[in-house]
Amino acid sequence: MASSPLAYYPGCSGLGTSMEYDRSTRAVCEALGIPLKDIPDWSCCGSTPAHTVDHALSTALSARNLIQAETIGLSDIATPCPSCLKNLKTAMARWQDPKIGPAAEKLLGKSLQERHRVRSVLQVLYEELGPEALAAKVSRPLAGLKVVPYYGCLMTRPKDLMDFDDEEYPVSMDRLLEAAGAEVLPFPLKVECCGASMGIPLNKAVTRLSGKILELAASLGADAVAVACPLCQMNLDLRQGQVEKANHAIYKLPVFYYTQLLGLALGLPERDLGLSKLNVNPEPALALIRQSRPKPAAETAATTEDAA
Amino acid sequence: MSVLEGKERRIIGFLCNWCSYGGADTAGVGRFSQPTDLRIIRVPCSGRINPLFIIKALLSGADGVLVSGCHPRDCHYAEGNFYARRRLEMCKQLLPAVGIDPLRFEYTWVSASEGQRWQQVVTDFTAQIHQLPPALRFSESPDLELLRQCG
Amino acid sequence: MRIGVFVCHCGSNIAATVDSAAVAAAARDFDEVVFSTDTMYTCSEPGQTGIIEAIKTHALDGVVVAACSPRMHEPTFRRAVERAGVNRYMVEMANIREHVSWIGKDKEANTNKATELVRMAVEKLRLNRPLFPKTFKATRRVLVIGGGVAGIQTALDCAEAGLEVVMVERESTIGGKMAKLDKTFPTVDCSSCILGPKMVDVAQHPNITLYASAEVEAVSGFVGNFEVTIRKKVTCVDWEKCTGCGLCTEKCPSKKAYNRFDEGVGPTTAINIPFPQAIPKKAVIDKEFCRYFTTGKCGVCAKICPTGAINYEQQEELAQEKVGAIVAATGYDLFDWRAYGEYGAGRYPDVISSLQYERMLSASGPTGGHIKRPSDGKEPKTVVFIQCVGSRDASIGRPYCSGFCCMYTAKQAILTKDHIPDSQSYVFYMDIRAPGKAYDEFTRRAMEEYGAQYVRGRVALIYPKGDKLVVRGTDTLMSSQVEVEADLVVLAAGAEAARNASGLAEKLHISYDTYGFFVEGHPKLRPVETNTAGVFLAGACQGPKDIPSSVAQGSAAAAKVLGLLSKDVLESDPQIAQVTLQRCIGCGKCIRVCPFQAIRETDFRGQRKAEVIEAVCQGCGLCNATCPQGAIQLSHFTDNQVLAEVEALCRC
Amino acid sequence: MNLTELPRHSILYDATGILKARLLLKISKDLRVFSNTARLRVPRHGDAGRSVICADVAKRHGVSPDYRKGQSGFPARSRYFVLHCNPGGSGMDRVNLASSDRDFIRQVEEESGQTISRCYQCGNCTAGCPMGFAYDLPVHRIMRMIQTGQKEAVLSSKSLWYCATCEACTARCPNQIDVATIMDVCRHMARRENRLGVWSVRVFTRSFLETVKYFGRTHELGTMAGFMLGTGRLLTDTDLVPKILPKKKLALKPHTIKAREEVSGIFKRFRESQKEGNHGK
Repeated sequence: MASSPLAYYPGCSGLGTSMEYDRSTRAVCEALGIPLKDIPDWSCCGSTPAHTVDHALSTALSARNLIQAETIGLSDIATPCPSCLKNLKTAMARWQDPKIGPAAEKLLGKSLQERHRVRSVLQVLYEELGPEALAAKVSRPLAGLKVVPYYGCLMTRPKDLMDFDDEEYPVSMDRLLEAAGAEVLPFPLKVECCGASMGIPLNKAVTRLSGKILELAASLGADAVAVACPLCQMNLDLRQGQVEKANHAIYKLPVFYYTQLLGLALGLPERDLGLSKLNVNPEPALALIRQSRPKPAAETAATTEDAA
Repeated sequence: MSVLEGKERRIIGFLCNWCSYGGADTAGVGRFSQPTDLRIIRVPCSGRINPLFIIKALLSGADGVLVSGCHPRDCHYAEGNFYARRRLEMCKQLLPAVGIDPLRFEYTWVSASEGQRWQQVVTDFTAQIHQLPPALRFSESPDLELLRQCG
Repeated sequence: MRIGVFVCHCGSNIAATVDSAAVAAAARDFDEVVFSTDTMYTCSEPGQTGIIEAIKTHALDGVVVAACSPRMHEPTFRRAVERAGVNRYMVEMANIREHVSWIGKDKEANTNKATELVRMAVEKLRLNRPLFPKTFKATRRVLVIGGGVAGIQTALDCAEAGLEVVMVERESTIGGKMAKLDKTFPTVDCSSCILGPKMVDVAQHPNITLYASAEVEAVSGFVGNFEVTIRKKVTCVDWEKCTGCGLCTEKCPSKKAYNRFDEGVGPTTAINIPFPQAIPKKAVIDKEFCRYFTTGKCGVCAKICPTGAINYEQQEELAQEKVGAIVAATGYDLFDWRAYGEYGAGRYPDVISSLQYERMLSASGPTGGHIKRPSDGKEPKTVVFIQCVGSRDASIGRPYCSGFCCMYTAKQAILTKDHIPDSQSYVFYMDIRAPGKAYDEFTRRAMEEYGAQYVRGRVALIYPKGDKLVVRGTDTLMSSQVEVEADLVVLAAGAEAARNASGLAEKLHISYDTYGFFVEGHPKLRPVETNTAGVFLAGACQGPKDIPSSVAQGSAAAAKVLGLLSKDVLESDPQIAQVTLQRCIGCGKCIRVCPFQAIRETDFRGQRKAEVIEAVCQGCGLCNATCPQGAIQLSHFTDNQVLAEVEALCRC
Repeated sequence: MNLTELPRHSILYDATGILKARLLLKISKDLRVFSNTARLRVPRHGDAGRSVICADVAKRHGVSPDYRKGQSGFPARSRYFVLHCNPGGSGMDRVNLASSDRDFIRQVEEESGQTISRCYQCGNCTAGCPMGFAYDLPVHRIMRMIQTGQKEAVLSSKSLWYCATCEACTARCPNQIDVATIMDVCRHMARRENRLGVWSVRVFTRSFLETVKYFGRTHELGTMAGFMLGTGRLLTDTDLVPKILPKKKLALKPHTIKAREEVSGIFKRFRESQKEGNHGK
């Protein structure tokens, strides 16, 4: 496990619509002994809008944060948000591009010094800690909770850039949630697009695409969806009402950040996990979890094995 | 006649008959255009190549030497290219000792079916040699002049 | 030496970008060149006659031909000079076509380069000495590796012509992929009906020795005199005693063994005979599933076997065979489509490969010829076929077209309608490649008579929804996204080189391409030969091929073998290593590096010396480059000759 | 004149038809736009010149009587207005292959680092595209039109703006073409040429980046406000307000970073570089 702290990049939505993701991520990392240190005075990575306007602009906006991390002497960076992750990783790659790199450097007025390593918090938890070590720390297994893992379109692609898990059928979140005692259902649409930032300019995109995801999840008999992306969560959770209306359906599927679920399994107080911030009422799902009894460590390990 | 002044460099290729010479033929059959600098000497196997050939060529005024054989494990003579690999690598390491820029010598593996790869190899190596200053011609070599005076 | 130089125009192939006449003129100034000319087609009848006449007129004793690659026409010109009474090894070629005229358009640079290549050839020729081939006796037997339809054809053709044939097959039965097929395109005739009799012929032919469940372990020697070691794998059944009665397979309690012959569609027993028409019809125990081996107690088959053929303690055996020629007919394997994550990577039971589907269609297959979904055994009504899975896809390292998938998919679509009249097939394709006799008409029939809906586009995603599979693709001709809810998806998996083909190629000293397919001697003119004398190719081991092409190649390879072995003696290539005894210090380095054990130690007046075994030396020259004394020299590629070439290039 | 009596093949529109319709709606409140599908529909490129497809926004609107009457070919005082098309490179108009814009092809290749000729039109990009339903040109057709140098058609396509950059096309391309980057690059080119594209997407992008420019970080509420004001879609997502407000997630005040100027400087220099670039061209 990382003994020196990771430079933490919360991403803008962590201050707003996905504050529960940020909060639960910090709580879980603390409980698991993964020290995080915020990148000082971090700024927006530019997200999708920036790279659709210009690659040098997007690179400059993202690279600023890598340079900010350098100021505290850290080059191992973790972020919960896949969109930020992709932008930071792309910025590193494009910085080497003979055309974009110098243009970005001109815009930024600063230079990128180190070879950074940027990972998602999911990747850090999966690779540095691993499901087995997690299982050993679980005090309240999520037994009885049927959950579908939804990774979103950016977490694993493109393969060469993201360099993590299977591009079409990732399993890292599955394994972590299984280690937390949940029943993880095989979900074929793990990396399908939810409509992304089209929710505002073209609402139909979200009602259509998120609709497919929620519909399949419901038809599989899931109690909840676990996600790792703020935008996915917003589309599936906050906009679930819009989706239901457009598709004449009722799903009532709570959409948790996977970190919230891990936090529950680790026995962290619900307050620290921001469960009250969710839009679709999570209570029915939480009730299922509360029914389960705390288990001794040995038994927890056995559960994991079965699940694996 | 001579190497076209200013246009070409003197590049000598040693190619094994079974793979790389065939690969160069395949490139020709496919009309994959290449720089004209390279002159190819055919040998049965890359294992036939004595590093002395390479050094002799470079000392005699060749601007570059390119050796190409079958891919390792795919040698027509079972293991000739394994020996070649060892010798050629050693040769590359030794070149600075005789005052030759090691960039003037490369070895690679191209199979008889890899016409496009051969085109790439030739194009890249020729460009690499054009980056370097022209080698001293045989007659211009100061060492030789020195030798002649001594002799 | 009196040298003549002949510079070819090759029509416009050379003359378009090389001034052949100028090259010929420049060559007149080269040392010892007494005659030089340019000709339109040097390899043609008048061209060769021109060489012969020039030799006689100008008393030439060496010839340089500047034309195409020596890999193409060196033998032609060697025969030509021999007809004029000059030793055939007194010819050198300058490759001014493949290496000059075809790869550059700058005529000045090309002409200059061609002239230098001629100078190089002249300098080398000046050091050539006449060489005389030795003759040796050839073994009139042939080894056929692989018992698929191509190998079977080669074996039967050779055996009929009187050669002794040794056939080695990796599986426990011959028949290869064709034996697994239900019907064959474009005639829709029954595969086992046309292959079966040929398989029986192999078993019964007095000239054919069959090693099934065996692999080639090692090959040594050379054309005419190969020494082959064959490893007989453990079957735990004494095939001398086994009658193929099948009692053991009926009683075997382990009934969940992986069925290799049926591609995993339906299980088999741990002791099994792959299929009723198997040749040889002998039982084999799969140790991975046999209870005797997994639990230590069982032995039912041993008890029941009426001839006592079961032998759990059986050991591997090695057999030796001497042959004069080898035919590789090792076929192909199906691409493992699990590389496609978007098609479920094997997670969805109702997404199957084309060969699995073929087994389902087959009346002797695991479903008795009924199409059933693996998940629930139901008959599918909507079947989606996806072509180019593992073909024409650079992203998974398979950029080539497998050739036959378009046709077998059309056949499977037709058979689907035959089996389930109220079914609807959809075929996702990129291009329909049907260039054979009656092939395109066949694919049209699939559409017109059998109502298969062809959709031009790839499929991006398959996912299960309820008990259906949602297939999400494009119809590029409609320019729109399409979706089909299918009951069964059949992936037309492409062909790739047979498992461990490269390993066999290394044993045979033949080349293989990037994908593991064996490389033929010439892509057009030597399709079944290899660059290793005495080793030939047949069928899909050279590249994906359908049945007619494989059979044609099988016969072609047989013809080549028969041609080679029709003589009692063969000539050896005299371009081999020679030892200069005075220089040899007997260090033995050459003996150690020789890959063919062609050099031995000998005693010369009490001194240790190296001696080349002429019949064994292959002429690689490894010893030449190794010898610290320059005592061992490869004829026609001596140190002096290579250095003369280097000097010719550096001097000009 | 009754629109339903119009021959189906008589009305032309261009690829930005919907946008023009909307602009006109802003200008003139009593405007009626006709659609043969009787609902707002994004015109498909292949439809141009063949069928009547515009937006039926609201039957209660009248029509600007003499708007573009001269060009429309319809009687003056028509109650309907007709959007004119730019026939180049669309529909059944015969494309002159020799007029292929080679510079455009080269520019796309240069800026994206991709080889366009690698595309063999299998359609896998389109097959997996989640936003395909909103596109006027499917992705594989964009690729094809780049191959044939149809700059106008590509850069005026709405698809560029509806692309959600999910990269499914890139991930599944059998020829390893980074299709998503090509879409990105075409968008950049369209933007540099001041093409309007899809208004709502542009406004959203602008609103988002404005907040970044001013505060250093996005401000969700600010982005929304900018979008609503920019598009006039004042009711966007108002249904979500009662859901999100009690959660106290939306910060009213933006989170301004200390080094605000550093970020706004990036934007300033970017704008300057764009101006220079445009002048240079």
